[in-house]
Amino acid sequence: MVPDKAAGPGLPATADELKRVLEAVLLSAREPLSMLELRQVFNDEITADVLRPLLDELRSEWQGRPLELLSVASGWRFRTRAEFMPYLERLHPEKPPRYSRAVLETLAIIAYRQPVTRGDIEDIRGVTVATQVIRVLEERGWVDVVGHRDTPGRPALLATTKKFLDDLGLRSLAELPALEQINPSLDLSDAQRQTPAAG
Amino acid sequence: MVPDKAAGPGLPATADELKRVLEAVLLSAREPLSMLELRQVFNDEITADVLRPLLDELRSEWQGRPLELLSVASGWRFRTRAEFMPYLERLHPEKPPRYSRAVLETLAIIAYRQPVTRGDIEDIRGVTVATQVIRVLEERGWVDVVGHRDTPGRPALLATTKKFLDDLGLRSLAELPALEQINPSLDLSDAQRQTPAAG
Amino acid sequence: MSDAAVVVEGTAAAAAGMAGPLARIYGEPLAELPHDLYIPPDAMAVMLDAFEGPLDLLLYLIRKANVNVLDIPMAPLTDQYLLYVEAMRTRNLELAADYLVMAAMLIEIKSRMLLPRPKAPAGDEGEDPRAELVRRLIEYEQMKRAAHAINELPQAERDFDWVEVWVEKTLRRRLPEVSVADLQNAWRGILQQARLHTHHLVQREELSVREHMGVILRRLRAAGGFVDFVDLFDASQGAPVLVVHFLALLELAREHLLEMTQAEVFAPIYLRLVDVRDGA
Repeated sequence: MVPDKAAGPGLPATADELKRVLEAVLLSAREPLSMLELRQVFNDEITADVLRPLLDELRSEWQGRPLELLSVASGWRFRTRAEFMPYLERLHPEKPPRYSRAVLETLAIIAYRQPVTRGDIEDIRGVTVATQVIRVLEERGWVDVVGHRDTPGRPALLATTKKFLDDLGLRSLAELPALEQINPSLDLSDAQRQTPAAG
Repeated sequence: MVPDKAAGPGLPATADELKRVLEAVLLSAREPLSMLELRQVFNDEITADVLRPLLDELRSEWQGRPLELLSVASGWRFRTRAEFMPYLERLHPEKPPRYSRAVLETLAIIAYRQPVTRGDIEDIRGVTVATQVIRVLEERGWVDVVGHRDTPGRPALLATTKKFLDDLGLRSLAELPALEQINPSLDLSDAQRQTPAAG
Repeated sequence: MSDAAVVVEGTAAAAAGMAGPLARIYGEPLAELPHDLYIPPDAMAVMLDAFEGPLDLLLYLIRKANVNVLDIPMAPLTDQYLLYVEAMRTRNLELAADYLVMAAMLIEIKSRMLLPRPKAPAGDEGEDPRAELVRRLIEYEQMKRAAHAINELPQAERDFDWVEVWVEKTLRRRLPEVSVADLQNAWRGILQQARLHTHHLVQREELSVREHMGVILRRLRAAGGFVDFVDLFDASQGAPVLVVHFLALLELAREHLLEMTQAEVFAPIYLRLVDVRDGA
């Protein structure tokens, strides 16, 4: 059989070679890679059932090393471990985004109550939601308009995106922290501890 | 080693910890990191003389792995090894480059009319054939000089190679599709049996 | 809803610089504001900036007083709330409409609390005028905590960086791919240009011969331009190949690309490249 030039290289022969290819591809990818894309790397000739345990092995191999292989909503991707962030930050002159309480509360409402309109958010928070607050979330790519409610004014329905899950290291909304049952008489110290810093 | 977020991390205590920080920083950097920047990661408290051998060790550690640590003009950076490029390309298929019409026509003439001189090719195409065109085909290993015609100037006779057949997935020239005759006067083998095509 | 008296303890009094008195507030109107709900006006401007709105302020007041959300003492809460709103007004702080709307709601609830509650038919307790406020406070607090929890999750760019190792595209030079069809099309292009497509001929046989012409030329060159005729043929290749090979030989001779020489009859036949003859 004459090798087909267009097809590129053949398949790696061993599980270890497969793993090295997965590692190379995941380390250099610009986005998380879905199982579909990972299979594409091998011309769809390796099944997900073969790749999945290899990904788990790869994740174990990186245990205790500076990176960790993460499975998020859009797929698999390597990230740096949190303990190295202080060093990395010294190289980034621009400060990472830290969100105000208004932004965080709006985000939480969209995440847990989606799809919601701006009016819904205002009802829950008891205050007007500034356009800027929603724009911050949209610009980060965490929130987008998924439709319009069929009420007067046809307000936009907001929902969180895949990128929101990816950026928080989550595979699905089900992995969000469970909503706390509010104890009607929590003591003050507890309530204060739970207050995010205003920013 | 969980550095204090606010105060920034202390210095890693051991050479191995230093190396892990270097690794994390280099793996996640978008650009090559200069020695100046690498020192900045440690608040300029580690000298280049300490870091340089650690970088060399790091490079050795990655030998035989999918990435290589390189020292380039602007600093140090990890790079995905070339052998993994074909896999990566499957994720972002790019349009393959194309040969110019001049190259393709020249190749076709050499394939169907070999052995031919550059003059023969020019006669058939009706235009001058740039040296560059033939060089492209020679460099690709698809065409070479098989002799010289015993005419004034002793022009080189060009023919296609075995590599040309391999790369096109042909076992022999006979597998090239039949083609329409061009001109009896240019046909150098009018002694050959010629069968009119059925359709 | 509990009938038991709610004890408001002054746990937060220290923050306000006050001694914390105990105050029995449930069931009897308060003569004066409980100290633990009191915040010095100087601190107020700073504090109001820290509140995300009336619900946040109310929650603060309730939590600070350590009262049960399900059994809010409406009178002191409303009084305290109004005190804040009034303070905001006198300090010319821009008073958000949201705070005023809430003030009206609190006053309404407070006044309804003073009226006898209508009995529900099935023996249930009637709807507590505070029910809607309580529902909103609990939902808001839940979201407030969820926001805090989300903020605690490791976040891209803040707590970690994605890894994207440099890929040097030029490491692998992609060569143009050529297919048989490309060659065919190129040839058609030549034909069209020459306007010479007068007749159509199949040339399979000829191509075989042309391929062998190249093979022979290469053999001759490899051998220094001089080869014994019989060495050129490999009987194991079968008759058809030998015939084509021979035709190629004749074609090369006809095109003066090689010479065949024989010193005498039955002597070995030698093939010689014409371009090597002159020692090129």
